[in-house]
Amino acid sequence: MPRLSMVEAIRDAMDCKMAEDESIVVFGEDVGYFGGVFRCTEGLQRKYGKSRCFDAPINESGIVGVAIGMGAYGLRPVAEIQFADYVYPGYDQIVSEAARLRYRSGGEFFAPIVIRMPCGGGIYGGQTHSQSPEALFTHVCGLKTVIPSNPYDAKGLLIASIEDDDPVIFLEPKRLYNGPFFGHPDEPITPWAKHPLSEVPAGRYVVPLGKAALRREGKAVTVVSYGTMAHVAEAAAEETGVDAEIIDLRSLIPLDIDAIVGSVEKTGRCVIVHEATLTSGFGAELAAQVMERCFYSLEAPIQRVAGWDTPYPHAEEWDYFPGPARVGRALLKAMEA
Amino acid sequence: MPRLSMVEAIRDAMDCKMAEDESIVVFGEDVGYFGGVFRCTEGLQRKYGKSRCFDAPINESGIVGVAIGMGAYGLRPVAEIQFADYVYPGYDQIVSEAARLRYRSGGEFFAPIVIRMPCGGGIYGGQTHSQSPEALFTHVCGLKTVIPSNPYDAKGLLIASIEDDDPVIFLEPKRLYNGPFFGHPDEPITPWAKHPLSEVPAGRYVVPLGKAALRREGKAVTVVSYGTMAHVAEAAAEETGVDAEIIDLRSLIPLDIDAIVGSVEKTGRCVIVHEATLTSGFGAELAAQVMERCFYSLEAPIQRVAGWDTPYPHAEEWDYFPGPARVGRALLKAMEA
Amino acid sequence: MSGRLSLHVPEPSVRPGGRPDFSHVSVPEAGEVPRPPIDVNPSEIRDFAYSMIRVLDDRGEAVGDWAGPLSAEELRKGLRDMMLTRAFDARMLLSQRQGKTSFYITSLGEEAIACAHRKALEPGDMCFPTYRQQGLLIAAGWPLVDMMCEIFSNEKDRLRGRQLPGLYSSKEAGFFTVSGNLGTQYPQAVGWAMASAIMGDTRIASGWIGDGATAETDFHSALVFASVYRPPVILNIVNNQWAISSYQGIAGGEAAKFAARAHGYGIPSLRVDGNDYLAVYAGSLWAVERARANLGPTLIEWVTYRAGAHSTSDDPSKYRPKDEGAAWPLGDPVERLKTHLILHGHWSEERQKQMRAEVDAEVLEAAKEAESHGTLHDGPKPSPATMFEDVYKEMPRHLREQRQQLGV
Amino acid sequence: MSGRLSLHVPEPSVRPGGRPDFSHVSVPEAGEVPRPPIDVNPSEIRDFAYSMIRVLDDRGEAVGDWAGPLSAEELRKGLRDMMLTRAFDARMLLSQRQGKTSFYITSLGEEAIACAHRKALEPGDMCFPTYRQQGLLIAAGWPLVDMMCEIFSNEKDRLRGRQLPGLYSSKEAGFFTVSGNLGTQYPQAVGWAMASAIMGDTRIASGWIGDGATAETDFHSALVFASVYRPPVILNIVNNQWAISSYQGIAGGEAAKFAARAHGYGIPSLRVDGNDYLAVYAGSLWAVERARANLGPTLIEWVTYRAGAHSTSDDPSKYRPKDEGAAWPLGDPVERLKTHLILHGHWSEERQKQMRAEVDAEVLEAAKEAESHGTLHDGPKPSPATMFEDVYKEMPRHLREQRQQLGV
Ligand SMILES: Cc1ncc(C[n+]2csc(CCOP(=O)(O)OP(=O)(O)O)c2C)c(N)n1
Ligand SMILES: Cc1ncc(C[n+]2csc(CCOP(=O)(O)OP(=O)(O)O)c2C)c(N)n1
Ligand SMILES: [Mg+2]
Ligand SMILES: [Mg+2]
Repeated sequence: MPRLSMVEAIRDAMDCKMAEDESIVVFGEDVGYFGGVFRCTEGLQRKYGKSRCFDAPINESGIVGVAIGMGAYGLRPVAEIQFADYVYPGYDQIVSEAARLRYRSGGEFFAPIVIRMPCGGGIYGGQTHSQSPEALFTHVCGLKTVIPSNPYDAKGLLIASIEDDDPVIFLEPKRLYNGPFFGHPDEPITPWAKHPLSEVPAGRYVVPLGKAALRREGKAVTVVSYGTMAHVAEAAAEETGVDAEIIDLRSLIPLDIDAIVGSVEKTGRCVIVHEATLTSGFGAELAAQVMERCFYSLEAPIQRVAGWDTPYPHAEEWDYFPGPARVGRALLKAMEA
Repeated sequence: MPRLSMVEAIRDAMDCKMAEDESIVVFGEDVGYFGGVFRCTEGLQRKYGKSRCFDAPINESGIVGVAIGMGAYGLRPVAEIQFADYVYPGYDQIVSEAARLRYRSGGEFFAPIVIRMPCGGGIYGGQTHSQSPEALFTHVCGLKTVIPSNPYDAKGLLIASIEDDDPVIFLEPKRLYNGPFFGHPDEPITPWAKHPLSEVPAGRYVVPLGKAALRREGKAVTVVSYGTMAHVAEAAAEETGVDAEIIDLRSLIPLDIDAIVGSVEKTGRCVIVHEATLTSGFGAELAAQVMERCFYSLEAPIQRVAGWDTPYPHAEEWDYFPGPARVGRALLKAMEA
Repeated sequence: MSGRLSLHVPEPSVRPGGRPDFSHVSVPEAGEVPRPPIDVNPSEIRDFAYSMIRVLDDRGEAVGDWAGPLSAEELRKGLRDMMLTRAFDARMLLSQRQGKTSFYITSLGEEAIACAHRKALEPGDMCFPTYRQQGLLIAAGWPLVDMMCEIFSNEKDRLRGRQLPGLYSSKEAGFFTVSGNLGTQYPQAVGWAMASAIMGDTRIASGWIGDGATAETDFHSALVFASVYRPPVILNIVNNQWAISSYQGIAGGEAAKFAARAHGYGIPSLRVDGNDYLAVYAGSLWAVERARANLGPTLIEWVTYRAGAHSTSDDPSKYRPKDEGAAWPLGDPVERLKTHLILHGHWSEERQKQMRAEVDAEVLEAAKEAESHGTLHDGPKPSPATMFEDVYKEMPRHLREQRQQLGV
Repeated sequence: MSGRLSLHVPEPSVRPGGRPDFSHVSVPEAGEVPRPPIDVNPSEIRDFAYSMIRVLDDRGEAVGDWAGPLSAEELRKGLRDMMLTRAFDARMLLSQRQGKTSFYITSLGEEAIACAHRKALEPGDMCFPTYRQQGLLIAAGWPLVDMMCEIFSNEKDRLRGRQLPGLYSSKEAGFFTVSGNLGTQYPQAVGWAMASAIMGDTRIASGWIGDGATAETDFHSALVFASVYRPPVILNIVNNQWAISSYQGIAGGEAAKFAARAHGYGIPSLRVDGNDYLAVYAGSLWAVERARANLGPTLIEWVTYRAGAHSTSDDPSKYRPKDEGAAWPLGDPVERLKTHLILHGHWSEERQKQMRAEVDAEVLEAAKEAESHGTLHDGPKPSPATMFEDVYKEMPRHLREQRQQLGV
């Protein structure tokens, strides 16, 4: 089976769908001739022509707005926002329009669009190249929100998202683009090729939205995570020796609540990990649901490990990042109680 | 003591601050000559002149953007967004700029601005005149988020917000503008004048940000709420006879966690009520914090009562609104466990 | 060093209590502006933005290059469309006053724009309207009953009571679901047109925005994308002089003509008498032909006056003289087309009266039928269970749970 | 019915492997454009947007109305500012390659714009720059060491390591905190200028944006508010032909000149040779005088070429010919000013060489000092505890708790 990096897997997903469905168009800032600042669309313009893969003006609101119009026409646009930190100008079109079209038109119009964007820190990108805004989308009904953590899932989830008739926010942890990351910035970068989840089948396959993956079985505590943090959680479990069960959500909305509840009922303990700022992050929703649904199984308070409630700093990147040490402390604390 | 409606109290706050501080300017769509579609700025242009109270172009992003520039200059702009549902075009300026200015400039520049906006449903406003987007602000560090539930608080909180050197999102439950509302749309509207909290002192006073109010003492269950829902919760307690202690947060960030924890430790039970959609709403953060901090005092799962995860419909308004019946059921359920 | 700075805050020429004054609105003679070929270089018609295309002169004669080929039959149909729209508005305004719905927005005085524009489009084209383009649906022959059911949020409302009255959706009629958010549909129209171009289709899009909403950022997005990709889209600005209480000067209309906005994007633009059915049709057709011939976007500023209140929630006497509408120099679109038809012997005051009665009756009958399916607070309504549908294509588990909680 | 539609996707005239071609850039003679009075009616100078204000001709002579009153002394200072900026950029680029910081953006080829513009401003005025206006700080005499400490995110970084390298803030130098988000500062500049007007002050604002970022919605917001309230603001567009890999045609520059964007808002605009120090100064001064005299905003398109990479993360050889910069018809700003000074006997190649050595030494010395306070991965840094400061004016309880959790 071919071994792909996450960038390659994402590109492969688009390539594979563009080949079979001419209603798929790909655009965004620098995605055409150049192939995207992270190279996710490299070669697509050459292969499918300028009307199906092209550069967009630097206007995120326009990018989303025209994508909605294209979607209403019957295309399936896949738009790239260069960094998730720059999605906010397009937020109104996403929230007020993409997410509402089907509802307000009684199903006549809808926006089968995917909005891809790199998220998360770890590349010294400072506060405007490091954000994880997923909770700003999970609060908005009508949207689906997806975050892969590895090449296999990235391709399968992106294909599922492209085929989905609802608008999908597709967050790509940029620190994972070219290799897994366990939260140790000083260790040399290992390429994806050495990781089993870089085995990516050729051609079309889907990883369904709303199905979590079990990354590690364990009996002591359930860790709910996604994106980069799924790997960091694994590292924390190894390093602390806590027998943690690690769930990688893959899609936040729809949420695989059964997988979470099943695990917490077994372990009686729960740690939630994400990179986004803590307050009102998606971890709050997860904690609330676990508490509501597993109240009588919980033996200890649910711990949340998250980015601090500050902007993502540049030099203090690794003080900000919720790395394996912090996750490990939470695991131990969850076990203490 | 004069009795004021919420509209009058809000206007009085601006009037009183504009009279004593010439750096305060008020603007927004239709707020100048006309005095605002809800009349909150009526008379201010006549009194303070066109350069201190004026109409703005219909461009929420520009409204916030120029307010930030004014704030950086040294003014204290109070900008009105006509409906909270229309704040999204201004979301980027709020999130990426107002909230970040102080941090990224090491304290050199900051945005002492207040962004007022009517929120919530109850006036048959449909999906674009009914939203409660507070959670989209509470997730953004650097912002303060305030929601008054009565004239006295509205004036005192607005004055505190205007005097605050950080950007404040000031949400005004429009259904409360002209009278309290207990969630019974069929009952005749009672004016504020009959409510004790319409007694509003003349002149300057502040209700500090970050201090919750106890609306009702009780021993059986703690209800955490804010805005319109503080009144609905009172009605639900009366109607069910549950001895509920009702906390009206008044400001969400900063949060008066002590008030909540103190009460939940006493009652052992907690119901969280808001009008915004449930998933990733501010109730999730509240539930998570209560669970984290009061785990060993909790005798039953925390209940959340909130707007459904759908857009706010027009005709089905009262099926959507989390009225006293639904809150009451949650109170009883919290008591059952 | 010069003196101190001061803020300029634009102010309409007159406020309540004052005498209406439109001396700032210059009204060129009908026929003055030539009709260029559709492949004209935009730079050659920049002066169009500072003039006004008018066909009907003061006597009601159709003059100049833009005087079009519409038959008397077609013009009578146009007159009827406008009158039907006006009657529909009047009735729905009354229904709102009677509590049968929560809210209503009329298009009084602006009927020519939507009705004549619609006539220039083909089936399959798509409009992205604001809340004040009901004329597009009516001129397309869309059933009044269907529109009213939406207004009454009743059991036959295809939008299931979800939307504010007047925010219709009809894919079949080429009428995109109206947003309550201003401006958002403008870039969507551009995107729809881009899709048509990408697919090598022949369909075109028509986007709509008000003078006030041109200030919105989406306006710029639409123009930038239209400028870059040259899709087949018509970008309509309905300049009816007022937003809610703020006049067009607060949107920048004092400093420049809205039509001139297009110049910075290399998009050709027209400025047209919006109360002149013939001019609206002719201007629309020119833009339609351009778009269809793959020549790209056209921006059109329709100059008109909002003769009624902004909506049923508004009282315009608070911010403008009550009699301002009567002083509006471009007159009333229904009157002007009527005069033209009479001048040419194609119509009479008598037949006008008759048609008035006819459209009133048609509206009344439709209202009766619609009301039989329920009004906002009375009679059959959409089931609350439907509230959870259409959030997603398939109802996810959390919404199924919430529906159960509601017990429906 | 015509043929089928197709999408137009603009494409630069040449791609890697091709011969650089700037035949589409028309370069008018220096001195061709007259200098109007500052209170000119904007409608009278619309043609300026389609021409170019140039002072230095091919020989280096200063010609025409805009040839200004700068003394030889001032011009030598201008030359030095540009050379210092260039040396600073070169050194910081090297530091980034050496791993002393994460990222850097040079302003190679665009030095005249920031340096000469700064000269036209007064203390107290406020610039709202992008990341490519370091010349504003350098020409203002702001300490290089302070700038470098920011770039190295070291213990003396006043921004405490929080910001990306080059996103300076200096209230004292009239340099607003640079945002990583494109365009956002443009309406802020307008708001700052509105505040100055509201307070009856005399200070003016200068906002900055790139050709690519004019597509952002904030661009429109700024122009709308500037059009309506006429505040004392200069709206600069630095058209350096490229965004990252996309050329100015993708921002609409193929369809129209960016300077023409102003026309739709009734804002006067200039289009100026941005590689001509004298023209930049003269154009800036005209706008400054207008603003200061309460005549309102001016938009200026500075025509230039981004001679370097977009940033250290970019490799321009992937999307444009390597030698494109050499073919740029407006030449190099340092060379052109040098030639002018030499032509008039105010300068020599010898002194030029000397100055080059001088600025290199100045930069090197500053770098040494800055490095002694630490670099990104080496030496003293800001304390992680500061990470929790300045989120709010006073640290709220939840941040105090989080700081404790971090254990700092
Ligand atoms: C984004 C947004 N901001 C504000 C509003 C509130 N609003 C509704 S209509 C209106 C005035 C619009 O004026 P104009 O664009 O001229 O259209 P007209 O009503 O005259 O047809 C305003 C401010 C809104 N609906 N959406
Ligand atoms: C809102 C936003 N979108 C995208 C980006 C990513 N980005 C950074 S610089 C750049 C190109 C800007 O080009 P231009 O405005 O021409 O300025 P220049 O770099 O040429 O000075 C892009 C797309 C950003 N920083 N902010
Ligand atoms: Mg209008
Ligand atoms: Mg550029």
